[in-house]
Amino acid sequence: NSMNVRDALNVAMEEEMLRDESVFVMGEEVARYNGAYKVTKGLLDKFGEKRVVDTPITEMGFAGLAVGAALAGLRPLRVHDVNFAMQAIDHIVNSAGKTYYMSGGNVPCPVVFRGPNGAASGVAAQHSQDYAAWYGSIPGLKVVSPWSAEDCKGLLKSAIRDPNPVVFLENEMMYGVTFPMSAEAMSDSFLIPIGKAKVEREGSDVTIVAHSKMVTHSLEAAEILAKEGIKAEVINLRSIRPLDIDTIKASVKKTNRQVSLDPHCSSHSYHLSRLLIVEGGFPAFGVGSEICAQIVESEAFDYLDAPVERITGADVPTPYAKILEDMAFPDTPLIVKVAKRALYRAN
Amino acid sequence: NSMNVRDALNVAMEEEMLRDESVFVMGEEVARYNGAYKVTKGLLDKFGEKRVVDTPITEMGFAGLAVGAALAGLRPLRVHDVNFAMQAIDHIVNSAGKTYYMSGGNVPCPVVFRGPNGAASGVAAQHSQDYAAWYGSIPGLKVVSPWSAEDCKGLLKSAIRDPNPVVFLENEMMYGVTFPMSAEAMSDSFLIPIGKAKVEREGSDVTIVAHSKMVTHSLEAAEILAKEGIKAEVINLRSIRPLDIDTIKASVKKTNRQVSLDPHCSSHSYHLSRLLIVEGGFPAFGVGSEICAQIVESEAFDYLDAPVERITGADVPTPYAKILEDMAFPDTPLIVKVAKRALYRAN
Amino acid sequence: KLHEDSFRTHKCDLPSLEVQVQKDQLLKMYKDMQTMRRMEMAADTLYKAKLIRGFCHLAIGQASVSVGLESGIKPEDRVITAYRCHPFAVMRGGTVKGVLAELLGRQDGMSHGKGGSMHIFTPSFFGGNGIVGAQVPIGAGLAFAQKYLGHKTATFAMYGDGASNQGQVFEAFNMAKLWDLPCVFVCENNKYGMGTSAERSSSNTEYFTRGDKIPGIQVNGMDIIASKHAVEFARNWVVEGNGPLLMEFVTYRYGGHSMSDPGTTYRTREEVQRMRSTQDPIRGLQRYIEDWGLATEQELKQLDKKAKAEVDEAVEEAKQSPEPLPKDLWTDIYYKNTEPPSMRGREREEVHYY
Amino acid sequence: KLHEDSFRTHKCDLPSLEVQVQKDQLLKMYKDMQTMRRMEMAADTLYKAKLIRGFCHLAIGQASVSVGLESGIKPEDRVITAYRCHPFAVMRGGTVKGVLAELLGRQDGMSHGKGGSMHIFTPSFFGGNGIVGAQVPIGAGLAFAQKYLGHKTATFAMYGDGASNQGQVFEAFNMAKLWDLPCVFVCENNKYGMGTSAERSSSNTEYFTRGDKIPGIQVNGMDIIASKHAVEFARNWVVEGNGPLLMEFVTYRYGGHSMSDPGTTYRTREEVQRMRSTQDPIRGLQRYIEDWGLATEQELKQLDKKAKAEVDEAVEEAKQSPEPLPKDLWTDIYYKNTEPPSMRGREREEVHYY
Ligand SMILES: Cc1ncc(C[n+]2csc(CCOP(=O)(O)OP(=O)(O)O)c2C)c(N)n1
Ligand SMILES: Cc1ncc(C[n+]2csc(CCOP(=O)(O)OP(=O)(O)O)c2C)c(N)n1
Ligand SMILES: [Mg+2]
Ligand SMILES: [Mg+2]
Repeated sequence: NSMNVRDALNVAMEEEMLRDESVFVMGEEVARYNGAYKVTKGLLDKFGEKRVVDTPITEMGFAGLAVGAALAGLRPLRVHDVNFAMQAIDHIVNSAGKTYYMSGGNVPCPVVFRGPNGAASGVAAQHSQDYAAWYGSIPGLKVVSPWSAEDCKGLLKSAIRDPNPVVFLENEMMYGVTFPMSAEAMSDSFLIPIGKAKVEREGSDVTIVAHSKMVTHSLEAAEILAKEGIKAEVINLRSIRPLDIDTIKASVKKTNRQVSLDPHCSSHSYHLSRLLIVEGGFPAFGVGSEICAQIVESEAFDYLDAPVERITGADVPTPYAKILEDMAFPDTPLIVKVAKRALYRAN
Repeated sequence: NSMNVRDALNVAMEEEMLRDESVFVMGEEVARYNGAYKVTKGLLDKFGEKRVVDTPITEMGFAGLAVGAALAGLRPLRVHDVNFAMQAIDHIVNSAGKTYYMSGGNVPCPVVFRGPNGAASGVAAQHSQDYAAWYGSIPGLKVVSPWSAEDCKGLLKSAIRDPNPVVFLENEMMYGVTFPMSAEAMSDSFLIPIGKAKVEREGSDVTIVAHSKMVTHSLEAAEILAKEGIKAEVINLRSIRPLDIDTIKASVKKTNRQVSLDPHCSSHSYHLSRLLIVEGGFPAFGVGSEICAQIVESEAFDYLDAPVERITGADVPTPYAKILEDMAFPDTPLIVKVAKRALYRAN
Repeated sequence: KLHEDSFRTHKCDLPSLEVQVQKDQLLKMYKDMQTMRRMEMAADTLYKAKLIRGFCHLAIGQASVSVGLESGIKPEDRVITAYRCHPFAVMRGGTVKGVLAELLGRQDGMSHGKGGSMHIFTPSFFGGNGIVGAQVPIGAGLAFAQKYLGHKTATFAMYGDGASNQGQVFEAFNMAKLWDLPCVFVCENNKYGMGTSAERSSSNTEYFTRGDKIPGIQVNGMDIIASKHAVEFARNWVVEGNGPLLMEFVTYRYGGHSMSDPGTTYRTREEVQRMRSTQDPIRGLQRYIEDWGLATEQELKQLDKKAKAEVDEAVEEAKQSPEPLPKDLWTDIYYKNTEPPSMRGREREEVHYY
Repeated sequence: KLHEDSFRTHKCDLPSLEVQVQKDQLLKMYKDMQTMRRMEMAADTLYKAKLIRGFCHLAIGQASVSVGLESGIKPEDRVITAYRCHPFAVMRGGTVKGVLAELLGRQDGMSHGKGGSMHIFTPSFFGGNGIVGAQVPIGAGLAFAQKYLGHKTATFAMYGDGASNQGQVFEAFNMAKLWDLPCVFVCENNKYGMGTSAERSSSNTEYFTRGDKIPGIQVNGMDIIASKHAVEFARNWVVEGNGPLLMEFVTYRYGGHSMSDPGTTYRTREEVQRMRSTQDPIRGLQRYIEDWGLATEQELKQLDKKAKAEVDEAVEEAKQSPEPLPKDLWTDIYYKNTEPPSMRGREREEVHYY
């Protein structure tokens, strides 16, 4: 069995809409147009205009409207290109993210904001914003960044059932990618818990943590490294908030290797860097920064003795021309290069 | 000579408006009301309605309008409570921050967005957002977070003269605080370069990095530590983007102290943690995370051998009740406590 | 029969000026308005005694809006407003004590001390919102849910003359009209948004006409009988499936914008004095009651006293309420039992485990 | 004399239907429209050949708006629009080659390959903006600057029928009216915003009436002479200090929303065919020219050929233009000489020092 990411998202929505009458989908072009990226294809036909609602191009207004519907007991799945979510961000953070707390627990807000996040190909600076770290900084929100079809199905279903506001960050470039699906994942009761990372590939030499499309590149890099005898462990973060630092710490402890530099002094050993964090967003104040800080302030720090490596988008507004764009985002060879450097095997 | 922060900001605007006809102030309540926090007091009388413009409560609209005026060659100083800037953030990031790049350098956007940022007292969750890290993540913006009256004057003047869009993050609780002002700082040609941190207090035992109001707490903590013989160096970041990591690195190298743990093995030495980062914003994906990551990935890492300590706002929406609010933000005793812990002198 | 100039309308017929009101109801409204005013005055006192912190926005002068609204709607209807929310919170099922305890930041506060003055909720009242204008599309969403669920109820989404210029208000209008949501958009025009007069913020100050294709009605918001009647009219309009309606209460705030604003730099003392002496909603209702011989001055004085006593008692009770406990810092961030394993405090050793 | 139904107005008088046009001007407009259409068709071809990436929005069918606008305004006026911007960029001082090279991501692109299809600027044209609606308040800001500087010029802020529902558009209207800015807000109503028809996005589809107190004029945007005339009327209106004006061009896009949309799922092929055959702006102008005997079909064919040749040449030149250099990644983030000491690339060793 296999499925692409687009279909996995589509099925997740369909299953949850069948299960729960209070779930509805609302967004620009979600109904008649089948979604700007065709992710909501067929839902209008199946559920009608009441539950699949095309909105005007009014991000702020319909984000607020979705929040209101959620406060009143519905479970809105608000879809839109997360790139335009900056117009709606006040509602996502201030209305959805804070109301439960401000009301002293009286008013929950079960709403999901989903849509493509981050850069696509050739769409330039205004259409390439990665919000993982921004939303990730807000207590009260849950923030999910799935990678595979399985992730998308299981996490979106969990997000819809979650009584908290969830921001669900997809990647346009992944929509068409097909993944194997286990029988379990095909079932309509398949859920993935929000807040747990997944070790996608086990390894003992170096830990590579990534989310979204960067998991693909990291796995490709692991494959290449394996050919050279380096066993990389690849962790798919899945969730940005809560951030599953325990899984990362466990991996770092495992991939740590003690190297004795001074044979005459047994107590003097040297720990090599074993942690790479790969993300597609801007480097500063990003996902990698936070993971690095949490590792450094934890006991896992003792297992590291050289720089944690952050591999990120470049610190530039996304350029249009391909040659420049290619320089602005991480790819497989770059991960390989940095991994080797971290292992002092630079070539 | 002394001046409070409010007056320093006021004088900075006045001087720049006198110097350059194209500078104007626009925002809610900036003219007749003299500013919601009285920072623009007297400017209307001095410069008239043309250059001190009260706007409707339309953050998004007038942010866009200010950007347009800047693209057309004016130098707007758009004032507003940065807490409401989420409504305007699309213009700050996408219109102001990216246009110069997207236009291939054809269209600069010299606009300043200034106003109170972060928590004030007793204003609860929706009025307490700290945007330092969010804006700090955007290439194309400069982000300033001043502390003292001198900072405010010199940096605001620089921001107004800067040909790039600048976000100027003030702190409401600092407006009434008075600082000494040097003769130089009183002069109308006083400028502080954006992008340089300032060592506010020299010390050799531990480095405390802070910005905005947390500089006050850090200096107070340094004072208390000094009584116990601990010499803390306090760095006032001043600028979030560019981030002056060099000044921090230099300090870390200086406050590092080698401790020999095993007298029988001279090559085996142990470096103590010497870096505390203090900020008022949420912990995750924050200013401290980024500084920590940059230190860890630099050669300064070799001078650290225990956790870098981040002291931040708690990871909760800001509560209203004082007893809870007090638990949500760092204060002087907390900095003292963590500094001592870092130095293994916990009491 | 109401005054000729109680209403003006836009794209819809005027409600009739003939109204039937019951004595009991009028006396209740009188008493409620007195209670609301007393409560706000108590807040004023507590603020000045530094027992209330931060922003505190009082609705003194606007009592006929909150009380008039409540008297015209049903308990199942929904209301949402901005930060100037205390009377609505009480009228919609809260208590004076609950509001005051919230302002004091106590456990018995309606948001258990976490929300403060601007964030108070009941099952049919959705706050208490601090971001100007944001409550309006949220209100449209409440109405969306009412329609979705097939409830024959209405939402009243309140906003100020200042807020009326927020783009998202127009976005909400457009969607509500496109989808015929049972939403009454209510502009509480108290003439100022902070220090900016309506004329200086709004290119059209006839707020009831600003909904484009949405009909509108303007009401003398200082006349509580007109207010109640207009609210009933509006409720019927939207519940009967005519789509949304705009409603403008022309009213006035006697005090400053919030406790830190003396409220006298951008308007004259005479203006405030004139409104107080000629337009006061409580005195207005008193006149109706006395003219119609429904109660004597003496009887009304009794109600005044009762209102005062109730509020005084609520103040005392609120002051008795304990402060939140340190552990409360960590609750209500996420829905119970769906929290992350732990949340971080201010430094790495301050961690709360669930 | 224009058709009776060329214009409709709201809160202002109709422009006269008598217009004077010069032969040269008409032929130039004809040629320009042909060139714009050829350029867009060339972009279509290049896109299909995978030489253009990402989003690409063409304005085929709407040529009389861009050309009509330019023929009615002055070089010192300012124009801003959304992502459907290629013809405006050329008409406002750019070149076909510059636009196409931008689409190809080359050094000779008007934004040196950094902006792509949606982000092209000239000294009097401010893009080329990707966020729907955002350009409207920016446009009001351009007008604000014109007024501030005492320039007797106008800004034309363009937006679509879909964008018209964005709240910030209303915010811009309100400020422009409050401050009498010399801004013409221009709704290019091409009947659809992506796959959503005007009726499904807008509770009022008479876009020229949506400015509340701001007067408006609706123009047959497929008639370039009417368009030009209306633009002149609008420009005069705002430059003479009457405050802002709304203007609606009723037009049509022949193709899909962007290159990835076939444009046939939400409207019928017949509808597109009917617009093409009965309303085409180029054929319409051709009819005027031929009816008035200003040029023969033969002469017009010559102009067609010239347009085609120019565009073909521009395509070739654009293709010759080199790609940006790696070092260009780092320029234009900050104004020259005001950069930080360095900027970080994708990992710690990829650092660019200024
Ligand atoms: C988005 C936003 N901008 C600005 C503010 C600051 N602010 C709070 S109240 C207010 C005035 C609102 O006036 P109005 O809508 O007339 O309501 P009133 O206070 O008169 O009840 C302003 C500007 C805010 N809270 N939110
Ligand atoms: C804020 C925002 N929301 C959504 C989009 C995606 N989007 C791009 S174009 C478009 C349709 C706009 O329609 P209209 O304003 O009628 O302009 P037209 O394409 O017809 O020229 C949409 C929804 C966007 N770019 N920005
Ligand atoms: Mg008001
Ligand atoms: Mg359109």
